[in-house]
Amino acid sequence: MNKQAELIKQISGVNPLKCMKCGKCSASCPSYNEMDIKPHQFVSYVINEDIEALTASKSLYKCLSCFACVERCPRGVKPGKLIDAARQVVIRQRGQEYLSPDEIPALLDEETPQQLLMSAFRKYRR
Amino acid sequence: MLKIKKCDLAALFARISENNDLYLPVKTAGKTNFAAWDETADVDLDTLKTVKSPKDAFFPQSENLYTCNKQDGKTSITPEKLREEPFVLFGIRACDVRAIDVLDRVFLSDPVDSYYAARREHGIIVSYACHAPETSCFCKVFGIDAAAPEGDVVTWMVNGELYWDAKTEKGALLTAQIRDLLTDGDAAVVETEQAAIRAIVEKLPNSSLSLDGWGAEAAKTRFDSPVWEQLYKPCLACGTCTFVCPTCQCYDIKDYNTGSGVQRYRCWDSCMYSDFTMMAHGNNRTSQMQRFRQRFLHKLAYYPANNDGMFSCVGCGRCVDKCPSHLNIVKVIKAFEKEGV
Amino acid sequence: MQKIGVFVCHCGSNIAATVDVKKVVEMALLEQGVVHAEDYPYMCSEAGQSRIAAAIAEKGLTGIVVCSCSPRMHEATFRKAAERAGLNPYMVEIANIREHCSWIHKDMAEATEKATILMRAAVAKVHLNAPLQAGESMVTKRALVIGGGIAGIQTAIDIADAGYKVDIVEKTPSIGGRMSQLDKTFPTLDCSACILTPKMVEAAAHENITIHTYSEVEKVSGFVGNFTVDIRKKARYVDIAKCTGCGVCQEKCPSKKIPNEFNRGLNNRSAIYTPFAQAIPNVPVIDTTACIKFKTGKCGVCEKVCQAGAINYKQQDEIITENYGAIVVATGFDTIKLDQYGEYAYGQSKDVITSLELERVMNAAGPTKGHLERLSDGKAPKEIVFIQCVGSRCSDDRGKPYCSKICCMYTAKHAMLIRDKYPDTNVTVFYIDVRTPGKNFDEFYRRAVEDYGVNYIKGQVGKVIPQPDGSLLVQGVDLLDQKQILKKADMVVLATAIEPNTDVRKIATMLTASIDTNNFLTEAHPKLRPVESPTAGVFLSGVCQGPKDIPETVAQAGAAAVKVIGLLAKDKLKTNPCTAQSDELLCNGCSQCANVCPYGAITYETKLINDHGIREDRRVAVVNSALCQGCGACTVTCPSGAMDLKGFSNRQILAEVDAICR
Amino acid sequence: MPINHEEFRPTIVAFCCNWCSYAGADLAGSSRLAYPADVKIIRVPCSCRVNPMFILRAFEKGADGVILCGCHPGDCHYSTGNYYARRRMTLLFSMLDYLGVENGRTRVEWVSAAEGVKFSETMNSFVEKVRSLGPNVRLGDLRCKN
Amino acid sequence: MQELINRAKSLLESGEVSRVLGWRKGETDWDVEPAFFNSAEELSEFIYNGFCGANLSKYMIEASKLEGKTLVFLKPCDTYSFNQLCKEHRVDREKAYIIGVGCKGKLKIENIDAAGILEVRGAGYPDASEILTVKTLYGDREVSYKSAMLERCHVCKGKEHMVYDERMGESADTSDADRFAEVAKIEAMSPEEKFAFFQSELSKCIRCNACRNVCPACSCRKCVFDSTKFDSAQKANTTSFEEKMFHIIRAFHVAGRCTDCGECSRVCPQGIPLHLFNRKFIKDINALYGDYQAGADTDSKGPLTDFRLDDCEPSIVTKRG
Repeated sequence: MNKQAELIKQISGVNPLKCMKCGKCSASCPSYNEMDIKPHQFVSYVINEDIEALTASKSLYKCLSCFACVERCPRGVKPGKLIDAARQVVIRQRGQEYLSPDEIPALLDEETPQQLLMSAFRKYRR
Repeated sequence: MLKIKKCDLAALFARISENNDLYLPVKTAGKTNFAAWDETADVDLDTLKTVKSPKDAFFPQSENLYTCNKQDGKTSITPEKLREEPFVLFGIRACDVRAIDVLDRVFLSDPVDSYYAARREHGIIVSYACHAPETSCFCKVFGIDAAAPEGDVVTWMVNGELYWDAKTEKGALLTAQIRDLLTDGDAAVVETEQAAIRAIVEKLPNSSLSLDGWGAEAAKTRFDSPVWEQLYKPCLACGTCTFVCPTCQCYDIKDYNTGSGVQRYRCWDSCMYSDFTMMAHGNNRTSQMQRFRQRFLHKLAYYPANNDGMFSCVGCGRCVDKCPSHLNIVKVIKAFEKEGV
Repeated sequence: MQKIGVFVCHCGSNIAATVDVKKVVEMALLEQGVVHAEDYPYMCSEAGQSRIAAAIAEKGLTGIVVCSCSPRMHEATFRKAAERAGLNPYMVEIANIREHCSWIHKDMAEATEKATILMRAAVAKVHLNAPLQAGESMVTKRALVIGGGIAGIQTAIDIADAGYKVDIVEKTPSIGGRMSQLDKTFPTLDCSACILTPKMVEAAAHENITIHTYSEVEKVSGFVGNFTVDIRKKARYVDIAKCTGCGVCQEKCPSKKIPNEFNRGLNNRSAIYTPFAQAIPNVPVIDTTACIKFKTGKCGVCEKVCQAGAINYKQQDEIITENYGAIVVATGFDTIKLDQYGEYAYGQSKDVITSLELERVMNAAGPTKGHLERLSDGKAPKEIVFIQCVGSRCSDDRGKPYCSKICCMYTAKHAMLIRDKYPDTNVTVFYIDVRTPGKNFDEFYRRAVEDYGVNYIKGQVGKVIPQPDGSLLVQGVDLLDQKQILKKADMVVLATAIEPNTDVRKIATMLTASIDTNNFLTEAHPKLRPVESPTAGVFLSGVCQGPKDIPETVAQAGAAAVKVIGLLAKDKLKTNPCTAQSDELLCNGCSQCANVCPYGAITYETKLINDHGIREDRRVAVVNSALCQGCGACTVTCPSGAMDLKGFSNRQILAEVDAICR
Repeated sequence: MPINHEEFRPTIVAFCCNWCSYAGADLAGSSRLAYPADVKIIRVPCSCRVNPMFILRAFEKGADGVILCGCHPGDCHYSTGNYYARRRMTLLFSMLDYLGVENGRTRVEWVSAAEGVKFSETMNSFVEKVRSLGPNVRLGDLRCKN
Repeated sequence: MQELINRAKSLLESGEVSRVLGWRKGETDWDVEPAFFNSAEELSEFIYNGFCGANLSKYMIEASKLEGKTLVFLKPCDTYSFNQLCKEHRVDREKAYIIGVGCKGKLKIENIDAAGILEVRGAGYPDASEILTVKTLYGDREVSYKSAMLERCHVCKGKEHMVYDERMGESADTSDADRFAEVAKIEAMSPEEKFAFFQSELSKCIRCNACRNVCPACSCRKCVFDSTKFDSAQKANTTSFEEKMFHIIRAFHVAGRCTDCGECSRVCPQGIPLHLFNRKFIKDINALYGDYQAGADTDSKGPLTDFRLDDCEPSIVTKRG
């Protein structure tokens, strides 16, 4: 069993086996053309435990965290959560460059959703 | 005559329990009953009557007789162990001591009840005089002296001191175990207290109850009396009177399925219950009047007939206090006295 | 003392692979009263059953425990086997060691231990079983069909042809149902009306069929063979006997702005209306919510123009009560609401429509007279996108978890018909899977692709965006090409999921028939009794049981009819002997049990009771075992334990509890 | 998941109505949806057949948890049975809670014939809950503990 | 009291009633017993005083089987029990002539220091006084009437009779406590505290069945705990489980039917507050299914033989913590 695949499943709370490969995620994705691994493929990468390729993918940083795929997925697979989890795995691996908690409040924008903020942290700290 | 200060009783109890299990009146959730002593027990010698009589110590409300187990298709029977360790019953009143006498005649006569006999053999009775008898008491009627109970040891509480008087060999042995805690006491103090107690007893409304007409012959003369029909009506057929009574000795034997086997146990039964002595064909007493009559004739006629005229009531008055409908043996006796039959 | 035989089934390897059946047999022999125990590969087989019979004969067994699959599967089989061997069938108990044990546990020791405990519980129960005799009840030789669509019509005709009276109750003003709304049918492309209308006429003309249109089932009581049903015949305000169906009233009616239900609201109808031209009966009804006469008291045009004098504003709802021996539910389906699917812009753009709406658009009697046109501007669409699985196969609460089954085929049909009639129009279908199991189905789909050039794209649509120019931008994905697609379309058709008619819940409650979480009626057995409801005497026909196409519906309708005929052919029925029973000696006559009885099966009598020698008149409960269905509600309400349930008695259940907990 | 025989294995009695929940359990079985073997099912015609006495009896004889499964309200095969069961069990469970019996030991769950998954999930979560509570000591007969 | 006797006498003499069900004088003031009186002479022993707590409704079950009407004296709270028994067809309204008798709170002798009591003054009817004077063998003492009242009188249901043919005497609403305060207090305890509390109370139970046999709702001809049919017969509490089993099941069987008459707590020889069980059910029923008073009428559906489609789920027990 691949530890990182398990970690991704655990962080995201997603069961990739529920995917029926309808492609609605990819159909909904505004960053589709920017991605090397497409949203509907995230699932099979996790199932196949091809995590190295996934974490090396630029898709991680192309995802806008708009959550259209999460909203529209008819099977509750939520590829956006998977990719977010994959990003987190990368950050945990790297394990540095933490932002001090004290610095955060000053950086907050009232208008920005917290969740977006979090994914932005993960995304742009390459 | 020996004595010990009331404030030293805890030490006394601790000492007794070193070599014996100790049972004495303990207050739990507002009510006083006989219970095993430990450091945390709220010992209550002031309450005149425990709710349940101390007969439990010799004849428990429920006791296992033997256990059958089935394992791998084989059945084994394990009888319950008989009592082998000594125990002390402390603070038992005159009426309740006499009640044990009543039970003895049932359980120790042939065939001897081995469970009861073992407990009697190992039990030491430390009785305690009644310093403030109540209106419901009528032990005097049965020749019991509330001021001078029977027992292996008799005790009195006078002016904050417990007077201790061993009466039997068992009592002497117990006294020897605790002798260093006791000092010599003046018998005269006790005698004065006894006189005071007896004076109160004289004033009790039921002390002069007449037992004329009761005894063996009542079974014939009073069985068909119309008085019963009048008396039983309020009876709810609960078993309160029988369960608080120090002399009621009926029991039922039942089986309990433990899953891995069967425990055969006995528990108190009550002649007030509609299923008392229920047999396959039905019940030999079909109405509550008959059950009611059974109880009182047993106390006042059948038992005396089989036991040299000894009544199986000791006048403790618990039924007088506890009957939900306020029926009791005093009312029965008085009703017949009034009717003259 | 019972002599009990325990029979442990291997079910091939279904049980034996996980449960040590030999060990269960060995443990059974240690149980009190068990005089025989054996295992066999297939207890339910002929050979297995004869082993049971042999053991009954040889060992004089008085009770049997079969450790096998669920009692819902083979309890009846083993009871019959026992009966043939001379044992009362109710002396048989099943220990479910397959569904409840071997199939869910992997560890052999653990599963064997559990199987042993389940066996013990069944042995403990069978010790207390008593032989039960089924009672008898009469059968009313008349059937009720609820729903007048193709399922209901077919069932009714088949029953009626066998010589039994049938009533159809249809909620709308005409029979015909969903099929009457369809244009063409797959895979033959014949006209729906052409094949349905003769059936409707046949039903209407049949001497054994009575049709109650514009009527609803109000109340159901009784039980198999003896149902009593109240039917509310809603007031039409038009006398069926007098109306000639000339249609003048509808023409003259001044209130004409009411969305036409038959055309899915795509055009309007008048307040007095017949849903469609071929309606049966061809008698209009007045929609009182829209009728000016009913709203204001003035108007009365229809009454004036009716030469037959059929209009009667004073008509009242009428409740008729009929007795039936059997009831068939054929309540059909509707498409789901799309409120939660904002991404498809349904409701935002008139040019996004459901497939059922497309049927009406393509139908010559529909709102566009059969011309394919955009509902927004009436222009002919040049680019049409079909989106599959809208709301089907959806595990979230927006849609339905099941496959609606018919969409793949009707979409192929629509695509083909459009390409045939309008070769200039491009048709694109976004699909997840194309499911075409059925006779000539895949050939049909391939024809759409190969002969008609329909563009099938494996992938889904994420969003439909209405454009300022009135067109629709469809954002989808082609999973095989790995390309996201942005496609301009003139019309988008949604293959909307179907769901059981919303009224089915109410009807199921009245019938005490169970329904699943999707509101489909539950069948008595998913494979072996697919047209029967678990409630005796209630049968299922059509989509109310699960998604079906027309041929399947008709086949099931016929099957349901056969079951009904089989029931009505009997003069008497054996009743369930597992009914409640009151112990007169213990009964207080307090009436609490009657308060909770859903069947009114408990009444009270004053009887002379001899209670162990005491004789007195007592008010005691009496159970009518023909009415009692054996739920047991009364048994718990009874404080004295006088009320008990045969077959599931207090002592039996307690014995099972004891056996499990020991 | 491998079974650790060292851990506390509770005894769980599940009363299942014949029409919905027992069928739901069958479906869980035919769908191979595992749940612990600690659960033993007793078939009753309807959830309203379950007498509080049965539940107390199970605890008396050593059960650590008792769960009652019936048709969803509105779906009772007998129309109304589960409504009565719902009131009875609510009051009984409230009383047990009042007496200081851990309220996690009792549960009512509505499981339809179609909900094999729910049945399995319910049993898994219930067993887990009862395991976390440990053996039932507050409501058992000492004679049955050996 | 004399008016009650006079009225009873005239009803007996007119033949309107065949017997009178009331209370008979005992050896002492508090030793009064429920009794049937068949003649005017017997009525000389009739008494009605502050110790007439016994609820006579249940005796009407047997009285309903007798020829002719029975005159029964019912206090306001007793009438609830009578109604409930009527609803369950256990008593016959036609066989009863009910005199709704006034009540200003009834006394419990245990609440007056019982040692050697000979006489209690001020406990009579209708002159229930503020202060009771108690004559004892060990000197006289005084106690307030309120402090000597039965528990149930502190949560009095009111002075109105729910059913009667005529009323005599004045009543007073003696409630001065919140009916559910004790229950709420226990509910607020931790599970350990709750368990300890009930364990200590119930361990006193001697299974004398006084609570059951006095209870007007426990009117079964044969109790399940006596019946061999149910496999549940018990005569003694062999282990602590059986105490709980008995009291839980008993409370459950009377749930929705118990009028909260308080007889169980009145008669318990061990002073177990048995009303806490029944009142817990009443509190839950009121909170979850709407206020319901058993015995307020003879035709409403009891809460356990009724339901609403939107009743709460049993999980509410866990949720409310």
